[in-house]
Amino acid sequence: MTQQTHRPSQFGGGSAEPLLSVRDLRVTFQRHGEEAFHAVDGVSFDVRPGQTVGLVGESGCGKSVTSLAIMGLLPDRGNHVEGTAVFDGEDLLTLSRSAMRDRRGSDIAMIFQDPLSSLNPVVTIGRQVTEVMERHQGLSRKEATPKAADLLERVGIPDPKARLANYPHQLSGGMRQRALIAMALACNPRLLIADEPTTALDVTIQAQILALLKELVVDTGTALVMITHDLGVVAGLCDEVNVLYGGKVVERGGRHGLFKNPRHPYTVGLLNSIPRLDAVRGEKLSPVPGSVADNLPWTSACAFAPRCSNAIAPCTQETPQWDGDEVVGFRCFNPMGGPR
Amino acid sequence: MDKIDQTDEPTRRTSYGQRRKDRIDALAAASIDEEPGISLIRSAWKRLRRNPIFLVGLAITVAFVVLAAIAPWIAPWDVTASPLLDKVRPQTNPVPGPEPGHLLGGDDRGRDLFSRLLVGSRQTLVVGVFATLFGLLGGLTLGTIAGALGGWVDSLVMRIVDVLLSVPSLLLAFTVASLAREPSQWTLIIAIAIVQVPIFARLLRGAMLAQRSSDHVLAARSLGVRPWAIVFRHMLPNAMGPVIVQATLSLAVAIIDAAALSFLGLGNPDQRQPEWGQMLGLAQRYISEAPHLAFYPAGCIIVVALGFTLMGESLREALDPKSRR
Amino acid sequence: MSLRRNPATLTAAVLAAATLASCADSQRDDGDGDGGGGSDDGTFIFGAAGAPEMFDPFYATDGETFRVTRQMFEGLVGIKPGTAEVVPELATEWTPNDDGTEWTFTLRDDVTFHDGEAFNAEAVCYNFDRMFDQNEAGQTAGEYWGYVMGAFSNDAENSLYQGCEAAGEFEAVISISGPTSGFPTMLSLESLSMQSPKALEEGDANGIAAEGEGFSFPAYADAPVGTGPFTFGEYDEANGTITLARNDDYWGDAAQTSELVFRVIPDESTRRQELEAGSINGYDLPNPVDWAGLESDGNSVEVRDPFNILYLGLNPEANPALKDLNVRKALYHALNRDQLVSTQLPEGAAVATQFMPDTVSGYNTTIEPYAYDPDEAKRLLAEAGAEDLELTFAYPTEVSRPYMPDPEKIYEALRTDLEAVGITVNVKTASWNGGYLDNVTAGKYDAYILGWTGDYDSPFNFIGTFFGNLKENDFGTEAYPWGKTLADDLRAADAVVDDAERGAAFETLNQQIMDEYLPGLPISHSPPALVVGPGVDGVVPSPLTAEEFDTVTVGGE
Amino acid sequence: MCVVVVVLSMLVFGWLRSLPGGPVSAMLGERQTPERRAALEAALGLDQPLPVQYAKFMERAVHGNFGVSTKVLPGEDALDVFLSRLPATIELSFLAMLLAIALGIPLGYIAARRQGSYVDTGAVIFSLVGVAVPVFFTAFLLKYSFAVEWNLLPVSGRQSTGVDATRVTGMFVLDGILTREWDASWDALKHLILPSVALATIPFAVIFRITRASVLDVLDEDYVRTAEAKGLTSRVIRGRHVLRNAMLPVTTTIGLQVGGLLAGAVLTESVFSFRGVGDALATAFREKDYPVLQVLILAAAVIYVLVNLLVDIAYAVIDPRIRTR
Repeated sequence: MTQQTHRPSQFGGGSAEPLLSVRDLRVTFQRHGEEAFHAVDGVSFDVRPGQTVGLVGESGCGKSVTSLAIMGLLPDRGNHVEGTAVFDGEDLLTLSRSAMRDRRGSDIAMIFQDPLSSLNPVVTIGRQVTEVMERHQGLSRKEATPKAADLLERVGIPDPKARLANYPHQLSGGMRQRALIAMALACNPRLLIADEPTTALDVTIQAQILALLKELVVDTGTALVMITHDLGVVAGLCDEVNVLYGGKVVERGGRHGLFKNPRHPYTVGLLNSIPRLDAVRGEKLSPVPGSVADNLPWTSACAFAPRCSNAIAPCTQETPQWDGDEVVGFRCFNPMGGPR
Repeated sequence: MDKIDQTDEPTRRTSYGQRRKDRIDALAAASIDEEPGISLIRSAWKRLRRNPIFLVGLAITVAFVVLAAIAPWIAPWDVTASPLLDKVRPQTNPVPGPEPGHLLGGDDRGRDLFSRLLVGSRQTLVVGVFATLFGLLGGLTLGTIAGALGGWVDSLVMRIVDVLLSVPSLLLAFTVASLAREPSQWTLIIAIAIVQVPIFARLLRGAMLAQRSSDHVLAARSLGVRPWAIVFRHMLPNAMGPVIVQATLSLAVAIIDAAALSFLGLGNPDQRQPEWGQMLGLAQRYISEAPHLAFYPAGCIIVVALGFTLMGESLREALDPKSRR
Repeated sequence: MSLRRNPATLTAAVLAAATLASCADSQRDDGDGDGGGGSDDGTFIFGAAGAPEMFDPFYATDGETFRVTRQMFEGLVGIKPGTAEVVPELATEWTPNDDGTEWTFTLRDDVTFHDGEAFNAEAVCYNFDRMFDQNEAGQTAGEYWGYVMGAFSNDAENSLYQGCEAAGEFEAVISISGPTSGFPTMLSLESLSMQSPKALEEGDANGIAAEGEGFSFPAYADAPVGTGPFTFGEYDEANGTITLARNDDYWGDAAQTSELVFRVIPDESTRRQELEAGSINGYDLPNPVDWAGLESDGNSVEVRDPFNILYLGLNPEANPALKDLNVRKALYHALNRDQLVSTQLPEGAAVATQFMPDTVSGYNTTIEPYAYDPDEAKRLLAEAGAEDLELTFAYPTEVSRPYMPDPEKIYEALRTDLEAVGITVNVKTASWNGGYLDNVTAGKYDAYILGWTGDYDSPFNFIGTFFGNLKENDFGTEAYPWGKTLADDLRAADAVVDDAERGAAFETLNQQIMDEYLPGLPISHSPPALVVGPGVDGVVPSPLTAEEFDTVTVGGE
Repeated sequence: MCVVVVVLSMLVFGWLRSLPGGPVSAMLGERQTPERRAALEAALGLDQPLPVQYAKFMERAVHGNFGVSTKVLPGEDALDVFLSRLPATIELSFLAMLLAIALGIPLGYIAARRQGSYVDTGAVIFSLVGVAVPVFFTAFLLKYSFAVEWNLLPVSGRQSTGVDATRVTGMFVLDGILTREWDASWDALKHLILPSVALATIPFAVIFRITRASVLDVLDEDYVRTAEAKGLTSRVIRGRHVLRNAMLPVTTTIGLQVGGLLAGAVLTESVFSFRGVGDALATAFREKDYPVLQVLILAAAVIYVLVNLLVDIAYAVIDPRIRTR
């Protein structure tokens, strides 16, 4: 694996120092007596202030584990995390538990996939919003309540004061996700990680939520890490896209470059699986065949080889190396398309 | 996994008054697996093999069953004979102590205690197995009828089952046993079996219902397989996983309940063929002077019940989709 | 020593009675030493196996109730402590008329009831009339009266009791329908105790009613007033304790302890543990298994003389093979009763030779026990053509009686013996209250174990109960050719006025029963025991299990 | 509910009358002859046809008269007998439940937090042993060691004889506090310790296991991860997010355990001669006190239903999904 050297980004977000710099992150799951499983296998990427970075891939590619590892939310036991995730000069992975707790919710916030299950069913929305402020801003509950109402209003929840007393089950799916976003934004975090924030929602709501996120990011200058399996989501939102497969970044590029000229066959496969309105009637969507269960080990092959339509002999014999830098690049013996 | 969690969700919210039923239903739900049958058992076994709790339970159970099987041949004395009767004196020596040839001494009739404990495992196993078997058969009949027919039959049967479930089990067994005109080992077995019926009925019915709409049953139905053939060839075999778990747990409960009933004097009146629960019941008289007479059978009951419980609980955990992560 | 029913020995009787009374007195004196007075002399706490039904002995039926009421009530005649003999109590002497139908009782003149009412002949007659004059519920609840007197005022002709008259302030005359061995001994029954007329009146003592399955008792039943050495204190139902206080105005020697407490502890082993923990001072019927252990822990086990009989009942109506005397004899020879007594019954138990213990008048000392002889048994069975005899043989569960501390074990021993001579035994059982007795009386069992504890010293109370009622007895004697003869002979013997003659008649009957009839197989007599903790003195064990606790002292440390 | 009680009363009534023996046997003992039995049955109305008896029973019951006890407390109305025994059992069950909750919930939480650790495995095995040991044997062992061998606590009963105590509620510990008779209260408490510990083993095992399973479920829930992502303190996460949700099924379980407690109380109270409802039930069974049995069984059913109703209400209070539906 090539060691990547730092170089300012050329996509959006200016040229500031990275807010979050993940280097060679590895997460290994090992259950007692079972074979070790590398869920994340040497992932590196940067996020600069105000920038929106996408982590894209099928389920099981390691994108969620990456975000949980950065947040320090992986289960206590049964896993092993290596590498660094420097945030604002501090390596989050080596921070003490309590220091990490202080960061979470205030500097770094996270939005989860399923808004219903991510909200505590027996605690009111208001309380779930105010508790973040109580914790990180030292406000009393009384002081925090009007602020919570403001927040709800900001994320587009009508009649926010009444909603504060509601329980999650009394809200619609979209409202719940908005409430969850409100909680994440409560302490004006500098980095927001959104893990499939729209997957569990109806299509129309999806668009609203994406629009809301985009708006908020622009308004507040918050950096956003967008985790999704849906390149369509990425297309409208992200400055930089990282395509993950089998725990490794297999392709990276700016939004436009990647969509225009995908190099890795997997990226191509993902792009082809997006339903298009302009597609010819009767033309079938072409998802990537097979499943992650067919993966080969990265140590002696390209994990994607068994599913790859473009596979050649070396694909099953050697580990493909990173071809490119920390801004653009891919990992393939037989890339698609021509050089950019 | 997420899918199963979600189907579970409404159950947990609506029938909030009935956790016991939920537990049974959750177990029943374990029978709907993507790949029913052998692979389920194989994957469960893979997990179990490394579970020390299961292994201890298995070891105890196997030892118990083997002992029960060979007891009459390895017991040093005839359990009905009273070789130590001459030494029994109601006041000075009510229970003869250990001596060469009699490892644990004798009981109040001068019979060899060690032999009786050994052979007692047999009757205990018989009581446990038959009580569970009868309970299972009853539950099977009710559950199959309810689960296979559905509709008002289902409602009716389940209403009865729920009423039975709501009565504290020991009280029910106590009641049934005292109803018997002439107590015998079989009244004991039936009393305990009746307690098990509603549990198995609910379990099987749950498993059946879950499968009625499952793909392989729908497939069989669309192929025109006769309904009862579907029930017996497709639905029942797939419901066996949870049933085996519950049966293992029931064996433990049956043995403990038998002991409790014997303690209350509702056990087998013929004390010639030893049975642990009955031995414990009879030993109450000597509790001050010869507590060991009670301790040995009690210890045996506890160890065996523990064996079945450990095994059953770990089986249940292995089959529970929620604990598979 | 049976002296008191023959007019010819009237004087002797009076003299003897007086002597006995003084004996009893002197015994009391012996125990008196340091006691007396109204001071606090400690509390005697007795562990009872069950709660009393209520406190009016007339309606009581069980031993736990009588044990409590016995301390508060006295009858016209009493029992000499430690024996089954009748001695004067509230009456100092009694004389029958010539045909034994009118009995004049001379009463003590120094007795008052706990409520201050005077005890006199009127009070006596009030009591008898009260007992006689029962409503329908009272007639069934007043079981002992029905049992000894036969009937109540609504059926006066059939009643043994005919009337009571106050001949003087302290002289009461009681008329009975005819002589019987039971009178006046039966007046020692706890149920027939003397109670305060005023309290009976005020508490509406006869206002018993049947309500549902049970009787609801009048107020008096919770506030009994007698003449005895203890007065009623309180019944703390929640804690299961009954407290009695010393009667400081007692006519005799005052009780040695100032308080007497009965604490209900149903579980036997718990009673023993409580005794060892020192929270009770004694309890009844300790498990024979525990006797040695109790003694070695410093308690004293008081073994009573056996006044009971355990028998193996046979029912020829259920199994016709039993009609053959040889079969019954064969069964008897098959039983190793010596071994049973030595290995299963407490010390002091004895092999029975007849249907009554030797303390009862009419006991025949010449009867030899049937020998244990399995070969003879087999021979007799073969002779009767009953080698393949099958016997439905039952025992009761959930019960322990003075004559059978552990029915199961006794049964097991008997069963083993019977099987040893080739008899096939079908084991049957039922719980004591759950059908066993019903099945015995209904003749459902070929053979069963049962027994009897005497109510008072009377042979008829034993064998009369067993065989005296031809139509209804557990032995099915009606099926035998001699059944009626036996019943008639028993009644005739009971009506003999002369004690000696009557005794002889019963001795003959006992011989006949064992040799010629053998309706059942008498097994053994077991001594019930009573245990008291260290420092407790003065308990006089009674064969009738009728101990009075006024002589008990609870020594200190 | 009324319908259930009436139907149950009919069943209980019919069932009791179908038992052999009965109160008459209990009253007469050896003195029983068919003649005397018939007389007593006639006096008590037991000779009439069952429907007539039942009609009479219902007629009285409507007037608040449930028939008088024949043996437990002869002459008293069966309902009064039950009510007079109830405080003792409430006291006992309350303390037992308190112990079970105080131990079961924290231990269940800790075990779940450290799933798979030695603490967890140990606690699980301990709870399973608790299930395997018959409750009467636990009671006996406790009594034997703490009361008899080491003489630390009283052997049996509710209060020592000679303790001066005023009765107010019938719950002796409470009475002592109300009347400021501290000695009486302390003495009563000492009598309560062993029985309640023995009785607590039944609900403890269940509460522990449900808490553990429930906490495990909740720990896996997304909202706990959300709470962690908010950087909340572990105290807030534990209390507001984990326990508050995990307690929902535990609450139901606690309600369901009341039935089990009643059955356990029969055994525990007899071992400790503790004069509560369980002891009355055992005595009533032994002595065939039908009126008392009827009332006790019906009361048990009513209590069971009431407690479950309370649990449902409690459930609604802590679970807004039900409250605000």
